[in-house]
Amino acid sequence: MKPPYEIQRFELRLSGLGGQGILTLGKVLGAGLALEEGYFVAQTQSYGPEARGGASRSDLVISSQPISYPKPEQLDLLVALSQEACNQYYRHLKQGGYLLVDDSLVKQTPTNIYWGLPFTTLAKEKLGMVQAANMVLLGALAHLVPFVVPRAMKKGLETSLSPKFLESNLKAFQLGMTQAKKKYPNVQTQWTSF
Amino acid sequence: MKPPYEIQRFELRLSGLGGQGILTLGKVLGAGLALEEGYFVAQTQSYGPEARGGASRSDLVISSQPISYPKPEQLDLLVALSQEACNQYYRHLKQGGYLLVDDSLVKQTPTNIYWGLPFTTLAKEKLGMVQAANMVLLGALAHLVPFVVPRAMKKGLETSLSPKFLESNLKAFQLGMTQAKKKYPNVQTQWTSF
Amino acid sequence: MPTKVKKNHRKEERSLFALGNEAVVEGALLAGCSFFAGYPITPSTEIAEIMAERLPRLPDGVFIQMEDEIASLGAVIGASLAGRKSMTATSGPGFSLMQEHIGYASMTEVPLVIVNVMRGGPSTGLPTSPAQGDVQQARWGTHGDHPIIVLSASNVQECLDMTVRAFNLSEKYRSPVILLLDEITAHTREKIQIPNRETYEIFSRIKPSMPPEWFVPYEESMRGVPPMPALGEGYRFHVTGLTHDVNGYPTSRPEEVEKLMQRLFRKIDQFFYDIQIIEETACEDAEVVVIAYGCVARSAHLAVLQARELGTRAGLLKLKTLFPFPRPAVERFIRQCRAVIVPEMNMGQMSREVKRVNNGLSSVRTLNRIDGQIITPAEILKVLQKA
Amino acid sequence: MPTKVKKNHRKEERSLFALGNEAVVEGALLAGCSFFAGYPITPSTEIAEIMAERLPRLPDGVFIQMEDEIASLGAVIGASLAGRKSMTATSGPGFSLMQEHIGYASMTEVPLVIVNVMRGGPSTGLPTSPAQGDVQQARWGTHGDHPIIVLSASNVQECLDMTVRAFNLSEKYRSPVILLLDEITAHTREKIQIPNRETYEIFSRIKPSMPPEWFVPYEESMRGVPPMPALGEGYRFHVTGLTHDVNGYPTSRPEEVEKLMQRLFRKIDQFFYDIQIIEETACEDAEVVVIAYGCVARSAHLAVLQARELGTRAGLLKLKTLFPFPRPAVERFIRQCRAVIVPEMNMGQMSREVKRVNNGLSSVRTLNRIDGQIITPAEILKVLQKA
Amino acid sequence: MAKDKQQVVVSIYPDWCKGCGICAAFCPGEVLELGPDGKARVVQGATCRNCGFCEHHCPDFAIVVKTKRRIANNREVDHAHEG
Amino acid sequence: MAKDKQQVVVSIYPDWCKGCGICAAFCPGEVLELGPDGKARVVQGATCRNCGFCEHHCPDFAIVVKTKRRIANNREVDHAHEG
Amino acid sequence: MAEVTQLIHHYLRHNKRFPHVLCPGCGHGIVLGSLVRSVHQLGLTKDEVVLVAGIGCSGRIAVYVDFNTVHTTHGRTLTFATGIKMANPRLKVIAVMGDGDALSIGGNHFLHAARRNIGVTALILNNNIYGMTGGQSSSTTAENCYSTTSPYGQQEQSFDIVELAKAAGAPYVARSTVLHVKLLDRIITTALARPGFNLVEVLTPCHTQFGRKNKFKTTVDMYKWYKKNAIPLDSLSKLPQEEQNQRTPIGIFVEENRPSLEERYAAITCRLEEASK
Amino acid sequence: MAEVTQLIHHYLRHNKRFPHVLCPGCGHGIVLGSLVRSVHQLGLTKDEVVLVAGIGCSGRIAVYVDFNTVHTTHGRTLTFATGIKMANPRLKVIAVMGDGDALSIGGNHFLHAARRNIGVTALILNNNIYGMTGGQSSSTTAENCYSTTSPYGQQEQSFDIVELAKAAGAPYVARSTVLHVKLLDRIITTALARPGFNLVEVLTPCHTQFGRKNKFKTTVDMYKWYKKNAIPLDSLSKLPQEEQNQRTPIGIFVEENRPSLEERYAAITCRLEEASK
Ligand SMILES: Cc1ncc(C[n+]2csc(CCOP(=O)(O)OP(=O)(O)O)c2C)c(N)n1
Ligand SMILES: Cc1ncc(C[n+]2csc(CCOP(=O)(O)OP(=O)(O)O)c2C)c(N)n1
Ligand code: SF4
Ligand code: SF4
Ligand code: SF4
Ligand code: SF4
Ligand code: SF4
Ligand code: SF4
Ligand SMILES: [Mg+2]
Ligand SMILES: [Mg+2]
Repeated sequence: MKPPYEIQRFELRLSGLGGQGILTLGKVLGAGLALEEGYFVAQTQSYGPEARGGASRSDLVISSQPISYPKPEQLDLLVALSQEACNQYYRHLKQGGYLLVDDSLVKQTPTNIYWGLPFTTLAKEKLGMVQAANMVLLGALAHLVPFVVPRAMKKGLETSLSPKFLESNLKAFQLGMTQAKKKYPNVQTQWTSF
Repeated sequence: MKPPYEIQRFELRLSGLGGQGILTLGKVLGAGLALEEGYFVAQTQSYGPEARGGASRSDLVISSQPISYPKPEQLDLLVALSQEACNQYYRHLKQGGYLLVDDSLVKQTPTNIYWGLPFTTLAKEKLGMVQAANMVLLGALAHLVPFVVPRAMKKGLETSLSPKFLESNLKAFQLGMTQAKKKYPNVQTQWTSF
Repeated sequence: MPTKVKKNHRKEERSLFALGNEAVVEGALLAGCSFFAGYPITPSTEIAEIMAERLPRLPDGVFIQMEDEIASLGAVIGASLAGRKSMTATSGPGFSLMQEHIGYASMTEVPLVIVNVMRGGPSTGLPTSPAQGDVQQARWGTHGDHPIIVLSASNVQECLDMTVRAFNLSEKYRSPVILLLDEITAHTREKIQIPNRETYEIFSRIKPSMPPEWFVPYEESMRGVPPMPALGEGYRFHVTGLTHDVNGYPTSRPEEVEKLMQRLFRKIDQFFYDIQIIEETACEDAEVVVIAYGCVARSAHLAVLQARELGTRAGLLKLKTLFPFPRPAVERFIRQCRAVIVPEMNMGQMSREVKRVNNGLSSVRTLNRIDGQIITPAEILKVLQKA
Repeated sequence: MPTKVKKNHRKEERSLFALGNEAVVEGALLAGCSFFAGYPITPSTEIAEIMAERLPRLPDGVFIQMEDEIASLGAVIGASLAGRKSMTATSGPGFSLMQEHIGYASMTEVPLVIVNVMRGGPSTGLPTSPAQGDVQQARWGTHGDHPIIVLSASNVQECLDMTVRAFNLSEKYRSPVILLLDEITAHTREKIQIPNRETYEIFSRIKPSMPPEWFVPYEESMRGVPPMPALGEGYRFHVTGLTHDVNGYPTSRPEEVEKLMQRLFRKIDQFFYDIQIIEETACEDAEVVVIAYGCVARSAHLAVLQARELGTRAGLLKLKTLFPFPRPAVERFIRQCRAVIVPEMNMGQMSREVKRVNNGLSSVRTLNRIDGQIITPAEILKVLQKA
Repeated sequence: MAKDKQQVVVSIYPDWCKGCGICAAFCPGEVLELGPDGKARVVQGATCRNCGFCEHHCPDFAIVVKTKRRIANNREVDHAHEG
Repeated sequence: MAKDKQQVVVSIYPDWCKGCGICAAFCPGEVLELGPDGKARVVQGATCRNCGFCEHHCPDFAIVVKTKRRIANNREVDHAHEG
Repeated sequence: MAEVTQLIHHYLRHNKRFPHVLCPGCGHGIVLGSLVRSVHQLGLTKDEVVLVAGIGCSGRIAVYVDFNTVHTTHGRTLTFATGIKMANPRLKVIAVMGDGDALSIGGNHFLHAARRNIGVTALILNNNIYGMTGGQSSSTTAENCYSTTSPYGQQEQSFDIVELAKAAGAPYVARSTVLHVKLLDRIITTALARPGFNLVEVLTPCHTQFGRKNKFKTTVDMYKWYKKNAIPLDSLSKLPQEEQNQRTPIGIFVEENRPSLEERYAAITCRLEEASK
Repeated sequence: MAEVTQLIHHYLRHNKRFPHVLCPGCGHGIVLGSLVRSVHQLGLTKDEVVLVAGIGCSGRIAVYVDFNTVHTTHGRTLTFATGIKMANPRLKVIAVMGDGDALSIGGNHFLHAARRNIGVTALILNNNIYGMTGGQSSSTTAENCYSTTSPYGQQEQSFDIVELAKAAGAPYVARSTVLHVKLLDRIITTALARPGFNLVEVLTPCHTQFGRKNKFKTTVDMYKWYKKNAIPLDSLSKLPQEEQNQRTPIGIFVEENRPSLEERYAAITCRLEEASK
């Protein structure tokens, strides 16, 4: 299986607070890219006491080639679901890297160039379950990031989730994608290289 | 304090069975020679399960010079208080080395050239306490071995034993010395070198 | 709380996006491991947790959480004696507690696998940070001279492969095998390929093949590895951590002790080339070789590629067997190169070994970090360019 | 059952015909040790037994037999934190069990002395036979990189001297110190001189000398050794085996961790020449030098004298500090000699260190025995004459 | 135990409060509840019975119940703790 | 338990006997005593009550109490154990 | 009932960051509060108190409180405490341990400390789970409960800490929950005031690692469960037998006097000194 | 009562030298005899019995008897036994331990084995001393007794093994002395026949290391002391209270049924297999 895009080395960080489902999201995203799309993916995350309600972080390095160094060095994309995370990690973003925030939670962005969507509010208000914010985010990523192919992500969800939870998650995913498309219709063309 | 005899390196083994007081004897003899006479003495002994009633052994290396190697290599004098000990260790005796046995216990000596005295019988019959055999032996050594000076040994006993036990031990010591003198009056002249 | 897991007796090859620790479990099950005893400790805990879920689903799988690490390794030894392929997993403090039993397993020639996911430290140290500080301990942690096999892995697929390898070697040579991972390797998720159990080389201990009365449990032989019956199979033998004679009975007779010890060392020494596992990258014409293992080998890999691009003839020798030390391979590069570089997340534990065999032939450079952070490709590149 | 022992507060010098283990006790008491916790094990047991008799007779002496070796070292660390000079004694299996707490003491910089009387083994091995198999374990037995001081002694007087030395170094550098003896040295009786306590150099830990509010428990300093108050003295500090900042509070910030670790190593490294204790015999013009320690150094001593008589210019370098490895001294002879010989009652544990620093300069010969028997002068002489 | 409701003021340090809800769940006076920020807050201080439950059970030492007189007298001393 | 005194023979393997004296001290028939070599020996076999105490309590498995009939019948089999 | 919180603040380390690392609603913080109040009540100075703690969430409290604090190794707290007390019997030594710490890996030291009657107040913060490492079962996890290492329900019986302490010979044995904080204050204060080994078991909830996996929706539910389930020892016998088995008695189970090890040791030293005069 | 000794000989290893290394009169040999008779009585084959032993004089018996024998490390016998039993529940696993082995260093494993109810018959050969290492006190050395590490008399209380086993949850707890060999045979046989964890404490004399230091002239005196001192459990209550405290009860203290760990584990495996079908 040859992945559709040739990726040199793409470094992505999902960050926020414990309880926002960031670690799950990292796993799902990584599994989708690695198993369904055939990319090389190395996913790491924060462990330790912060995991109990403190800061939470999941990193993915994605490439079409085998990955030697598994940790991000300079982020291509930072996703921040909390103000602290945004403040703390922005400096790891490489020049020209992208920033995506939950703008219902991150009120002050360190730059004006960013994508913002209210994942948490969307999840709470449109779906009635705040825990689905991570899937809303995944949907948004599927629109915003060219190699995050919706079909693959959905397939990934299908194999990893029990039917009981599948439906609501797919709904959240769809919501995220739609909302992102609405707000940033032409975003995919912005990407120049991976 | 300069020791009276110049000793190159003299290797002595006391051997027999657990319960015969061999380990105590080794300590007393060693302490006397080292502390009272100023010789260098390295005393080692057997440990392990044999110590519970099995074979028992105490080795002394005695010298006027500091002792490097602390274990005997070729014995100058073997004292055997059991037949097994005599059989087992006789081959470690160096050519021209001396053998002293309790001839009430060791019935077959591997050579005809040996000293024999019935320490155990003496202790039992003359002193009424079989445990004193080791002190009888010490007395005999004080006669038989030139550098085992009676005065020093007695002094050693005095400092190491509580008054309660001292008298009977000195009596045993005296007995051994007398008996040895009686049986081997001129033995000390036999020694050519140490 | 677990939900259903599909049948475990998979015959077909499949892939998984898995943690290093998860890959260890997959490797162990593939190798035929059916017994795990352990005690939780970060960052190895997932191994126990996944085993707790998987083993009870196997027809003969046993998972047991013991009261501590001493007990864990005790139970693993017991299970192995009873015929099971057995393992435990732990991290620094727990590994220190296991030392007495590692010596016992070595002396009694009990096959088993211990995974030690290294974390920062000494002592409680940095429970959630990576390090490579237990390398010399893996070799020398127990008292008395003893042979041991120590392996390592630097990515998730290797976690699986080397776990299988660890079981194979332990069964083949009746020796405890230690697999040293680091927090990064154990906690990275990557895609792994789980091979088909039928096509993969799996080794199991050789059983005696004579009537019990003729069985001499620790008899000398060319291979030096005595066949090993399970307890209760009809070969009633004695197992003891005391020095023992060929019948297994305690002895302190020097000639018997000597024979035992020589055989224990010989059985590992003479199969050195079977045990030595290394991997070379860009080494043929290399003038400078980086010798690395574990997660640092990944940084080194990138650094070597970058150095090549910048015109340095660099190579990477990745050690997957740490002990017995892969001396021949290392010596080859010592002869070939003007410098070898040993980057490590410790104060220089493998570089000692390299220096020991160097004999003044090459220049041995070290690069050490002990602050809980991985050594980056850039750091290695810098040393490479100066070497 | 004990009979009377005379007053312990002797001021005058005296001599004793004592076991090596007994000399350890004399040395410890002389150095000011007032706390012993231990668990019996051959061949170290006499140390505990004599302590059990002596300590309760001192006004502040505490002897306690704990439930195992882990507990013993735990209690010793506790007592040292409470201000006592403290020690324990053990042998192989017990030493293996102590490894976790050795790392803790190293990390928390708790002064204490551990005597390990080596017996044959790995595992239960040869409980009543001598060996030198725990040398590398003493250096590397606990997990994670850590500094440690390891001493040894080869005769009864040295047992006393080196015990005092061990306490002095541990107090001076706030470090656990391991004194490695062997069964022969521990179980030989010889005359020892017990020096007058007043005239002997005795070092005690430095206490803080500022008001408590200004006390920073692990502050950086030139010496690298922070002053150490006792628990309850008014300086309320936090002790932890986690990596900690200068205040003693847990931290995982790389720069703080790095500083801590560097200081721990530096405080030993920079006082290397104070810690290195060696003894040379007939070395000035030697062409072949035997490097030995423990009981084997005695055999080597005789062998060297004999070799000289036979015309070989032999010398003896006796190591009393094993770690940090006395590299400068060894390197001197590597340069000077055509060969160095390292006889050991193990498979070659110190010879590894010698080879590591040899760098091809000299020829390093080994002579090893692991059958529970001492290496004799004759054996060494043979190698000497061929070298 | 003093039960003079008029005398007490309940205050919470939101920085230390982790919003576990224990105080609110067991407060006999229904004085407390969790606010929209997830932290405890006083909703009807007047009904406080000064029973001390909340102070004794807050795992984060984030609730202070003070008698008014005390507040008046010890303003400065207390201030240090509130800073 | 058979108590027919006539029927039994008590024998001791001196090689295995360590002379602890337990058998002699507790034998209700006063059958046994420690000899001059420190080993147990039978002094009055006739009074043996075949109570089994000695066999059950010899820590060294050095005493055998056999009924005479058994001895006659099983000579060969037993022989192996006595060899 | 005034000044409760300020009092606690007074004993906290002012150079440490708060709030502490424990999860929302974790009962360990309540125990810390109770301990501080007890120390205060007895008029002990901060300097004479040594708090020795094990590894686990419970042990984490050592870093926050302004006593002499020693954060030891997992399971070995009581061995350090024994050394400290024997070295300086004037110190008030408090050992804080988790259930895993005290009874899984550390069970032996617990028995021996009780047997020796060493002068230590031992607090076991029993949350029936390994909190710190992420929710594995401990030896006090009840049968059929779920944990990450008992995904099919715990198949092993659990310890009754009180029974063990009694059998090992502890002269003072008491139990409370963090909800019953008056009792808790009382038994800790009593324990601290007594010589010798005094055991206090505190039932404390861990919603993060235990509650979630075992049908407790919130941490508050766990406190409610204590309210329903715990029963004062003297009320227990009034219940019908089968109900007795369902409930957890709290209160003081043993309260006896016997000389502590450090006292006995001092007596020996004295005797020997007399004899040698 | 015939063929007692020959029977034992039949179970001894014929390629080992006898007499064994134990001291004259050491009770450990009597326990070995009793164990062999019990195995024989139950018709167990030599092959299905695994004897796991600790380090100590007691552990030495493992080498002499013709079962599957594992001589482990000091204090850890029950951990090996647990692994063996879980790995192969068909084996009859017997753990032989000294008092130091089982309760000093090994106390924790003892508690946990009892709690888990793992299928092991645990024999503790309690001679109240460390025999093998030369007479140091153990945690069962009675107060005021002398040993090489308590030269001024033992200052620590001693364990009551039976109480500990009960508190830890052992379903079968019994005690005998080596003098009461009929009882010993009976309780060992019963223990061997039961599933789960079964504890047998055997009081056995060590004259060499304990008796000599504590006013027993000969080993026989120690047996006489058992005769005088031990009392069947059911006769105990008939004595006046103060005399009760002087005497050591022997007999069966607990005899209950509860499923063993290996049985429960098998049930889980079964359940899961059913569910996955
Ligand atoms: C020797 C060792 N083994 C394992 C660990 C890992 N570990 C840290 S805390 C802990 C258990 C914590 O449980 P508990 O004692 O009940 O405390 P809690 O966190 O629940 O308060 C474990 C197993 C360790 N630090 N050291
Ligand atoms: C880890 C360890 N510590 C100490 C020892 C030394 N040791 C051997 S046996 C023993 C105690 C023996 O006492 P016990 O268990 O009561 O058995 P007994 O000899 O009395 O039958 C000790 C401490 C050891 N082998 N291993
Ligand atoms: S109890 Fe404390 S932490 Fe919990 S909600 Fe109330 S104030 Fe906040
Ligand atoms: S003191 Fe009592 S009534 Fe007042 S707020 Fe607190 S819990 Fe409620
Ligand atoms: S009981 Fe046995 S060993 Fe003891 S004296 Fe009698 S026969 Fe000999
Ligand atoms: S069977 Fe009884 S009566 Fe006969 S010898 Fe033995 S103990 Fe004495
Ligand atoms: S994990 Fe449990 S024990 Fe640990 S802090 Fe959270 S609630 Fe408390
Ligand atoms: S020392 Fe004691 S326990 Fe050991 S064999 Fe001798 S009598 Fe038995
Ligand atoms: Mg807990
Ligand atoms: Mg014992």
